[in-house]
Amino acid sequence: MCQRGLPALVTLLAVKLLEYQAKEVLASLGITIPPGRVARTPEEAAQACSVLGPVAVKAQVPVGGRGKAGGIKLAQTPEEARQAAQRIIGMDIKGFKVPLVYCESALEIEREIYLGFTVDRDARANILMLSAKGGMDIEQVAEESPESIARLYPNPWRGPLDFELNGLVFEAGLGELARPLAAVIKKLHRAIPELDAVTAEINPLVVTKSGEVVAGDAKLEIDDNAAWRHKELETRYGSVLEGDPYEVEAKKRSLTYVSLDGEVGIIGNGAGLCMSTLDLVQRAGGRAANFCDIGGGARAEVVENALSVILMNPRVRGVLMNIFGGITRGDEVARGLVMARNNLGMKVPLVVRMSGTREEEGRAILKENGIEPGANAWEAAQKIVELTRAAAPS
Amino acid sequence: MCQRGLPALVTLLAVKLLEYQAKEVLASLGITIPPGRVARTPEEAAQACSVLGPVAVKAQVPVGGRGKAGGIKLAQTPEEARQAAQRIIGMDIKGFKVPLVYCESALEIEREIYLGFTVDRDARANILMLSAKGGMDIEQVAEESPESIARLYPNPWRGPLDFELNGLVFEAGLGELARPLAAVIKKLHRAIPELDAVTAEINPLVVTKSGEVVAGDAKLEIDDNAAWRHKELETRYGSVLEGDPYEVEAKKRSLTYVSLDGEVGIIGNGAGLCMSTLDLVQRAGGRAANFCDIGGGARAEVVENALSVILMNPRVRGVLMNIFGGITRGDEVARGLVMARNNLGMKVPLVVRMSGTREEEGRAILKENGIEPGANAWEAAQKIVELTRAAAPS
Amino acid sequence: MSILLDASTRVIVQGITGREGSFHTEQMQSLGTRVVGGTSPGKGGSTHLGVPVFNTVAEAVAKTEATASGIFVPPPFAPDAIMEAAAAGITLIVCITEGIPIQDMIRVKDFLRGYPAARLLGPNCPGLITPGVGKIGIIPQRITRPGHVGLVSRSGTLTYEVGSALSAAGLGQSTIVGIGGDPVLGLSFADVVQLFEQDRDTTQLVVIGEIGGSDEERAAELLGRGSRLKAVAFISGRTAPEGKRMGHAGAIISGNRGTAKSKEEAFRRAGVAVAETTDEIVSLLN
Amino acid sequence: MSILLDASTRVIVQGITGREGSFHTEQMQSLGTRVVGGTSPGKGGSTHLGVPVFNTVAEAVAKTEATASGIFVPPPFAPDAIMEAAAAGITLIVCITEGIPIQDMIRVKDFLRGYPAARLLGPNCPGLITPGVGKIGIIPQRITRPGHVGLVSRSGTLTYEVGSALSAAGLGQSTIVGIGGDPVLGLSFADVVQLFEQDRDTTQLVVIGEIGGSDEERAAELLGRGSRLKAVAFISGRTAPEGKRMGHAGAIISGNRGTAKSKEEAFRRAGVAVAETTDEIVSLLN
Repeated sequence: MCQRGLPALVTLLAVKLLEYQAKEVLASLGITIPPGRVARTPEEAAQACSVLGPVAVKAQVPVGGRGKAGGIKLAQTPEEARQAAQRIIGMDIKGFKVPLVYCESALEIEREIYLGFTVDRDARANILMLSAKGGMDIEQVAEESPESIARLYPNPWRGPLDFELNGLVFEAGLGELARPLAAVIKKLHRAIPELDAVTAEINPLVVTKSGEVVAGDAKLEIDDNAAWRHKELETRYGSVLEGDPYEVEAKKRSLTYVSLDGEVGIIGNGAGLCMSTLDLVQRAGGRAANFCDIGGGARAEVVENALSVILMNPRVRGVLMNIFGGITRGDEVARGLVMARNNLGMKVPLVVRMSGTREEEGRAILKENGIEPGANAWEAAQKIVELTRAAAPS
Repeated sequence: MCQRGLPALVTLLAVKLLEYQAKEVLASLGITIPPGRVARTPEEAAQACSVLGPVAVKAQVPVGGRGKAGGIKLAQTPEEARQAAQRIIGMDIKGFKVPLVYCESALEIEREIYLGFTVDRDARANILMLSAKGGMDIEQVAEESPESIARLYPNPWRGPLDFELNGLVFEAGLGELARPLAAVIKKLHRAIPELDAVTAEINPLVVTKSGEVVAGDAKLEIDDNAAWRHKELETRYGSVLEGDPYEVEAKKRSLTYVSLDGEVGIIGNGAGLCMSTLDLVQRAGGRAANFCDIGGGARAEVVENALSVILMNPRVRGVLMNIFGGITRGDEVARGLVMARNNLGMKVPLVVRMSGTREEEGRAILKENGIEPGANAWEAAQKIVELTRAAAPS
Repeated sequence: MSILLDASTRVIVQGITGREGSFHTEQMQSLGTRVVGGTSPGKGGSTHLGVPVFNTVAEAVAKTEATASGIFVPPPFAPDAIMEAAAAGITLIVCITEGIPIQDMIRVKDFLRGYPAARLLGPNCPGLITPGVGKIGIIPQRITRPGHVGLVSRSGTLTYEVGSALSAAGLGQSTIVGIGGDPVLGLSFADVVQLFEQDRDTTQLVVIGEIGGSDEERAAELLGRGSRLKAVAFISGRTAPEGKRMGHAGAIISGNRGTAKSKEEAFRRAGVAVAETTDEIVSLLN
Repeated sequence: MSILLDASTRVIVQGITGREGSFHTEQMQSLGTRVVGGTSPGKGGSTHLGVPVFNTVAEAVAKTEATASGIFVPPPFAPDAIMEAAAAGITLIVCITEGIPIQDMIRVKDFLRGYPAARLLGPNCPGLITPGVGKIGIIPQRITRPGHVGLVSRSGTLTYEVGSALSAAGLGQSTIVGIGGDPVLGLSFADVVQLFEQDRDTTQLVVIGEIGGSDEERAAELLGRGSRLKAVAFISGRTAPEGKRMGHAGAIISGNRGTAKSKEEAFRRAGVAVAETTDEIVSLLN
């Protein structure tokens, strides 16, 4: 339960569903999606095309920009679909190795609309957004003509009311589609109370030549903190997320962990402290290998878990641990650290900066076991950077 | 859609479900009910008992007080169940002929609780009520120790919140049952948003010797005005209501009609006008045979429908029609009236008092067809009472 | 002068292009009511009955500066129409629509708490009329006559009956207000009585109540605390039988209130004359 | 003197009988905080840590006249606990609980609009401490020292770090407030800065922000409009990489705001000194 997010610009720690998963969820909310099939091999893609006819073969990765990266190809025939899948599966898109593709019938597009919601943390509310300028470059639209994106803050208990949706649709200049759009928005909004969605986007929301309103693409993020009340989603989609192997491993162990490019492994408690530790390492001339927040109330086993995931990464040449205890108790952290180091047969340098609740007991345990606690955070950062430089292969 | 209720003390025009129907609905909301079976014949009651073991055989009528009227009997054996059903089916309870019985397993009762909600029209809100003094005489409890009934006005968009339910349960002195009771109340409350229930009661809500919380009896009234969004309920239970044959017939024809004991048939438009017409007839020394409000915007076919239902009642010796037109148009009413009188071959006296929109056109039509419109309501009431006296068999 | 509606009130009609909306807008216009526009989603930009039609109430308010609205839309859409009007800043919302589900109205009433300036009249009401000036709703002008009697009623047709009798007797009205017959209402008797109390041009008051609820009792209490108005009350339903009742929940909360007797006694206690028939109202006022 | 919490504040603890609740109530008591009771449904009537336990907050408030509450209950129950406290009339609600679903908090924030007197601190925050007087939450007394620096922070542990440094340098604190790290929060930086502005005993201010959201920018704007406080700001996350992003919705609403750079620039524009490391904070204050 006690996962703290890296409060980066993404701002929310969420389970990001793959496109085909998001579409399954949208369909369960009553939104129309194009016919499609998942393919894990080129052969399955060819089969999908022979059933569905001409398809788009789309890489399934939890990150945007796959189109530009070559992750979407059109296929007219099963043979073309096979070749497209061959090229896409296994491809690397922004650090994610593509595990499978989604083969989807091509739509006869009349027009493309943008529809989405997310949490506006400044407003402490959800915001619904609708624009007639749907398609790939909605961020550019937002910058160049923000007025062309109609916005609505639905009351969280009532949900969006009919007149509010009517106003939103007319404001977006889509009045002639008022009824079907209001219906789709209401269905999409159900993902908030029913699934604890924190972001959902249908871009494009396609109006077909025959007048149907269909989800052309779908992005859906579910609040990690609410996972306990959506066990069915977790069982269904929880294990499908692929990408950075250390992040996947950390997720299995319920750690808040993000892989970075450097060589200094970092463990901290509290997102702010952890981030400022990253900042200090960079200031001292080093580069962090990860962000790992073991949170408040962290116990011995959590510390061991964190350390073992960090040490899986062969780039790591040293570990800096920065603990300031409020709920977290120094003696427990120290015990976990000693146990972990022993269990893991740790070979790279370890610098520990520990302060706060039961700090003396913690330091005593570290000293007994031959680990020298650092004096303060800045000195600890300088020390680990120095030690990792020495340890680095020349 | 345009049914206006007799705003009597019941205050709400609602579809009253029979006990077994209400229990089916409660079960669909997740509330535990005892095992039971519907029996339309003594034989079916015997079969039910042979499957269920000892049962209570209970008359199914949409009115309270059936226990005192002899409508509930305990049966230990199939033969006893057969005899009980024999006696109960067809029995008259407060004007309702019992169409069927419900055979239900007896509960091992540890304690009985009262739980209910209704619309508090003064507060313009729903009120939830809970009392440790469950059982037959809750109205007496309300009079003698109103403080023993805990009350809560849940917000209609949010529903009852956990802390509000917790407070309600402790206020009722039922704190040791806080969790199971809060769960049952939440489920019962779902009948408001999901079914447009306007009244629901579980009395007694039984705590069994094994600690289960079970609905011992159930009363459920659904808002007639919301029938259009609960077609499934209407199809399932709409035709089962039995009782006064004229009311049943009126319901089929979507009329707002209540049978009374007198000999003067009454048609009015608007509940207030209709009620004041009843008052005038009584003041003139007569007694009304019914209340029948044809509502605003009433058309010719509605008038004919109303008249034909009223004339089905052989007690009716004359009809007084009191129409003051706002939306209702005098010419349409008059046309409907003439057509109805002709179609129905009406033999009893008819006095019409008509005023308002297109009153002149309406009166002209009546005169053309030999019906004399009354001058004002009081004179019209005196006239019909006089005419029905003359028509009465001596 | 009048309450709620005067010659300067700018009125829109929600559902202006519908059958009922069109018919009654024309009636309102023929009376001199200042109808400045209407709404009908999808028909924005057009003109109907000589006034502009808008897609939303917000747009209508922005363009016409309307402060009052009459709602003539079917029951499934009326609750939303009320909320839209309040959210757009309309301060007098008159909902004629009959047959709105009770639970919808309970939600609407809660929504309106967020818009304390918005007054709702109805639903299931005939609206209001200021004789010789204008009306919002369906009260026939023919039964009215300008004057100094304030008339407030739960009933539609009974109001017309009493209005006719008053007018025929030379007792003109300042404003006639039909609060509506539904269990869950906007303005109550007490609210309207208070407005009449503050209207210098109203000198007499007629209250037409019905059995059920306690709104009449509350208005009586208010009048009993001292009033400058000469008042008469009439309650219909004296002979109505108690409804056939299944549960006890209603009885628990209403106790002995809500009967014709309870209401008549409340008015008498407050020093208000009680008419036994509608005909008596006129004689008691004179 | 201090903001939000002084020697007269009567405090209850929601979840007082739990493991965390018990541990921190003892800590709070040992500091001199006036803990007058606690809640734990089903344990009403008993005594725990020398204070009475109640079944509901309403009862606790009625019996103890508490005005502040610390919440130590697990995430599934914490949103309800916050609403219960507000509805019972508590005016300072400190929610320590970490891991509350965002949509729950959005609903809670809307609920709190109905209780404008109720101030929520958190959730996912360390609470607040007025050194030498008392605390609600988990900030260790050891890092504090009575004085005149107001300290407000989004982070928990970083606050302790900075508090320690200030105390070691002889810079005592009036009150330390941790507003919490969640996306949807109660009191904002600007709210707390405004309180410090009005506290005569606070002369200096430290703001410890993080990347994400615009709360720091708003506090900077407020300080830029004129402040009597000598202020220093620190933002953590300068080197944090932009998160891997799927959709565009977040970018549409946040634009260029939310970065460490944007926040630091906002403070500089407002004439507030910006520390590059936590160590610099102390030197910039002197």
